[in-house]
Amino acid sequence: MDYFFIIDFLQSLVDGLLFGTTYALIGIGFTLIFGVMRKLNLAYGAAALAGTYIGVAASLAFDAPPPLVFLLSALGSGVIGILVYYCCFRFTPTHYPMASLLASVGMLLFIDEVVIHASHGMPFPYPSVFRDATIELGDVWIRGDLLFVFGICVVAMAVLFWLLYRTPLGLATRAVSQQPRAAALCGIDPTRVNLLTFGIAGILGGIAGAMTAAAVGVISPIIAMGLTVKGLIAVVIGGLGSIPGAIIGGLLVGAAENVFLLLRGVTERDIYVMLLLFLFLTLRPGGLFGSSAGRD
Amino acid sequence: MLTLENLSKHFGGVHAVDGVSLTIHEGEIFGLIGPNGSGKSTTVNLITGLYAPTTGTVTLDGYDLTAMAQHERTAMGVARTFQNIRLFGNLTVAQNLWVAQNGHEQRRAHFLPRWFKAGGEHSPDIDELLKFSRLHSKRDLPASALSFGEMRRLEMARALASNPRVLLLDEPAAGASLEDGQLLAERIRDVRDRGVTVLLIEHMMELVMGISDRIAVLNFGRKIAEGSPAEVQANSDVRAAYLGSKHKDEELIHA
Amino acid sequence: MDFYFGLAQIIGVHTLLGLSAYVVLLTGQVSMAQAGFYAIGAYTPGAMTAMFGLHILPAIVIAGLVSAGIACIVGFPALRVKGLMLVVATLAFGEMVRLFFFNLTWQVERNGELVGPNGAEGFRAIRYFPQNGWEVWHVTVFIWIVVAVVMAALWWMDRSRAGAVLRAVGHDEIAAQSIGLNLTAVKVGAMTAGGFIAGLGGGIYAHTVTHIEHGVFGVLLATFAIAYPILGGLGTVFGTLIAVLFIQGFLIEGLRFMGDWRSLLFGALIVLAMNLRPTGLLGEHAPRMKHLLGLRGRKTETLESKEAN
Amino acid sequence: MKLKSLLAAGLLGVSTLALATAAAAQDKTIRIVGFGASSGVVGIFGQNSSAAMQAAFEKINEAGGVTLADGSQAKIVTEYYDDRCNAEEGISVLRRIASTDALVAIGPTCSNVAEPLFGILQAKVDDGGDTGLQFPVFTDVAIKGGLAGISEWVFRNTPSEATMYDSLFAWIRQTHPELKTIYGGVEEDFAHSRFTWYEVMKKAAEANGFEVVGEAQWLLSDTNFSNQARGMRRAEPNVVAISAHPFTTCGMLREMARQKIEPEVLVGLTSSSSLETISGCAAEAQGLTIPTSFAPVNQEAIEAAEAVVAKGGQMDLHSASAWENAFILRDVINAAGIEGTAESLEEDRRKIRDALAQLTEAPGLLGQNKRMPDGEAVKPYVFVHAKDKGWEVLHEPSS
Repeated sequence: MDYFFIIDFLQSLVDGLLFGTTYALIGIGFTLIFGVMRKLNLAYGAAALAGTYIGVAASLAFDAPPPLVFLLSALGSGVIGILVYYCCFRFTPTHYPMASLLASVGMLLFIDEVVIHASHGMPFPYPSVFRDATIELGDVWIRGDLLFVFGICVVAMAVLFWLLYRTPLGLATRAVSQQPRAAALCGIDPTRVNLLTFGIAGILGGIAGAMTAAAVGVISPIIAMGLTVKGLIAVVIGGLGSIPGAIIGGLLVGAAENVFLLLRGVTERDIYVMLLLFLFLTLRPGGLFGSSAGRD
Repeated sequence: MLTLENLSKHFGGVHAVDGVSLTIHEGEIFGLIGPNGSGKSTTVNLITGLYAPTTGTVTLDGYDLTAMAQHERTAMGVARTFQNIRLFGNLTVAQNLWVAQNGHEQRRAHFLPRWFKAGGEHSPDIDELLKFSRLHSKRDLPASALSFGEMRRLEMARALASNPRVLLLDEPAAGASLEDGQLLAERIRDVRDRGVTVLLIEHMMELVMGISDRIAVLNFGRKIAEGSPAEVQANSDVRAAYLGSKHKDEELIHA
Repeated sequence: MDFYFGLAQIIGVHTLLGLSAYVVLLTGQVSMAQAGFYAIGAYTPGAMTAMFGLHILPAIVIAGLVSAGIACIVGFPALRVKGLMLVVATLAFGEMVRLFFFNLTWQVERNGELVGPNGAEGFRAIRYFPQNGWEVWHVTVFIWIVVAVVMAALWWMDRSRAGAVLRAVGHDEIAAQSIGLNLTAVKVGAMTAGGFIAGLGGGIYAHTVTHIEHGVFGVLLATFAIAYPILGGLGTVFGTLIAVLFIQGFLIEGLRFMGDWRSLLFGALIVLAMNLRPTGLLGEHAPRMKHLLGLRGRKTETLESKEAN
Repeated sequence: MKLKSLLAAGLLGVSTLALATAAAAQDKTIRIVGFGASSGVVGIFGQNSSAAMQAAFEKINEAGGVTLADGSQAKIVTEYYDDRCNAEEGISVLRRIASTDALVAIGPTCSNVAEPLFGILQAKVDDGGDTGLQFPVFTDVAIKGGLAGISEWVFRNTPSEATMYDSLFAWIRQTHPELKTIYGGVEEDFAHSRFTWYEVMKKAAEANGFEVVGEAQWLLSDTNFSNQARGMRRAEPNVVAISAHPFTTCGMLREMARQKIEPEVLVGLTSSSSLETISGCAAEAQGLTIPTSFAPVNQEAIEAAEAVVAKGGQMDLHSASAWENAFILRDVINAAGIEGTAESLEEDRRKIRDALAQLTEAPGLLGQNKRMPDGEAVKPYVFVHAKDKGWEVLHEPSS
């Protein structure tokens, strides 16, 4: 094995892991929503993207500094998340999950089109920080901006854990996700919890979208589908309903993608990622951290 | 006929069923009782194959069922109802019975016609079962439109439609009133009189004591007594087990 | 006039795609693999007619059979998982198929030109219909005969025990197992039937557009495949047809006069439709004659929402 | 009282409407319809094209419109149909256009729509055994090489990338004789980008004595380019050619900047010489050199660009083709002796097709366009490069 290969391999792994945090965030969002509602929200990636565009709008309109752009992206996505809840989940029957599934598909198309309409489908520059800083560990370079992305994602996860495990809100969320009916009997308003979950998941998605855009430096509507698919993969690899699982899943997807890119080239990269996923799912249906083996 | 030998099921560290052995004879009504969490439902799930046992075997007429999938066990003649009724609410009453009609009559030559013949829910077999369950007038309603009692009856009829040799009734009286219980007892006898062996898992002591030929008692996953209703009632271990939950104790005394 | 025949072709082909997902959805499985089977169905007969000069009829039947075979093989591992896991597993399979064709280059010389799938550039000149003197309306009639046969078969199946079994499995797997249904056999059977129908649809699609490329068979198409039956309602095969008419006929062609607003309305109207008719345009239960005549009460539905869960 | 006035207003409205219709009926019109993606991610192409067509036809109509066979003047009316860059919808749209009284269509914008669309047209005219659609299509935007050969009913006014890149690399060879190596970057899953690198840029570079020292590949929606850029960095190429659309072009350029890859010359894909690239990454794109068949280099081009902007579009090499197509069609119609009646519809379409096929030259904004026998065009071009948030003409090969 020659030296370049080893360096490339390490570099791919490092980049992949750092980038994987954005997938992990999307994965967490899916898991949170799935946890409280047992439903799949396919509009999630699109909502994240739309939020990111709100940040772009701010950046273009009054030259907002990067932290404000990030914040607005996250909050914007949170608001859109709540909107998605009202449009697709609030008024569709709980026992018929396909209704909300398809409604969220409609929402995905709608949000995408609104974004494209507003932006004319043009790519816009997205602010990033530490763009030109790199930490050089021998021949392996760690990108400053990816490190920042990684850091923000870790902070977001830490805040989420604090919210879930140290606040009454988190207690209610966990209660609803584990025993929805019992929780309702205890006086927890499921609508409120659902609403908050969609909001929080939306914010996480917005951060993921913002960080993806910051890492590329450009944003375009075409990243929505990628975010959705990668996020879903992260969730199922990690195991449904497991937040640590979603994190590990996201990192794994990021790493696997980059390593297969190195080993097999770009056209075959995704075949191997999908094959791995398919085998993984069918051989270990519960995911890495799943408790209930593929049920539901 | 139906024999459980040293059957155990462990969930992690919890021994839900722990070395239970039972023999149920052809044509009898066998009661399986025990306090909450004593492993009754798990036993049913082990017999029908919903769970795989940690150790032990289930045999029916000498055939080992342990490695069989659920549908294979049904074909062998094991049928069940559920504690929380599980009907096909999207099908009509008659269709609920229709889909259950496979069991013993499976013959390759009739595979295609049997599966793809339209309107087969109007067969005499189904009519008979519907009449037996007093559901004939509702045959074309969606199962979800039935009343609670009707749902229970339909579920039992559906189990019978698979032409079973053993019928496992998982708490058929749950949610029913005392009078309903008496009606239910009659129905269970009727089922037995059709030549179906009945394994009755029940909380309602009155029902179990009244109709069972023999009874076994589970506690903490172990069998603590077996015998005729009178024997079981007299057993001190049983009394002790039920004393743990006061409510049940009262039931036991009433019975 | 040809425009309406052309539109009817699109509707027919999409109906097949939707029906392929319909069969699988009846068992409660949301399969995103239909676009993959459709792709297999498109490339296989495309290759047979354009590269080896086979007649269209055997070509699309073989397409259906090949897709069915692959669906059957994939069904065994894939259907071990359920719900969201299944969505992602089948999505992964569908993408694998797409990427396979993305990488597939296999061209043969025919009449002095290279014909066959050419990787990312796609598969050009599948011109069986125009080359053999088929007018647009011939093609349309041909497609609709296939659609009618498939719909009749499915409609019949729906009324037979097989249909009831599929629905039973879709409603409650544990109960279905308890009455002796072999879940794997039922689900794989549904998947195989779905694969066959998707294969037919794909085969016809390839010949109506003359050029296919991997990009067509992506996640969006898979989403549409499941969207048709869900939007139309799983009660009857006609639901899928109605939904295809709604989407292809109304949302896409009918709203063309709306100009820029059309694409915006597209998603919004789907959201609206699902909020107003959550169980689909024609509903979840097979409408019987008396229900269609307005005798159906709302009562059953409310009862059911209480009962479920 | 109120009711009365309402009624009166209504009546007045109806009568004016009737008058208007009558007036319109007196003017002869012929219809030329545009189609392409005007919504979705690539909707910008259709929007620009549509604006260019509208502006052009407006200008033509102001000058009196077109002359029919009987010597009368007719105005051109136009419409734009959206195909959302979807093959089936594109076919449906073209059939719809063919079912109206439109004489010719201008479109589509997406190469992946163009291929199947041309496939349903009759391959060879007068081939009775081929039941393909008989309708002339004059393509403005879909640029992937070699498509017009699919059918004799198809004509394209898209620039010949082969010619342009050949000339570009020859020019680079001439002005930078010391440069030896080239590295390609290609968006693998987009038909146009892929074709242009493997079949056009790569061949042109090799023909002009550049050594291809490597290729980086990525996909349309990729967001991480570090692997690809690393390979590029090691090869230390003198020239880097990126055949990709603005989004990934920008992503790759950023990654190159990060990894401090500074080739002497940076070459881009024709479609990237648009506002999108400047909007996405003006700083990194600095110096990106692209051949284009449109730049506001003369008075006519500047005026055309202004007219298009007034219609809410942008003038670039794609929409410039739409503009030129409008004028070429005007000349073709004037010369072909179109009757413009409902009965003569099929004949008129055929006349237009034949006239287009016979053209060997056609006027363009940058000079005469050569019309090729296979329906393609070779158009005059200039080299532009990105500079200070805009595109600036770097070199005019013709001058």
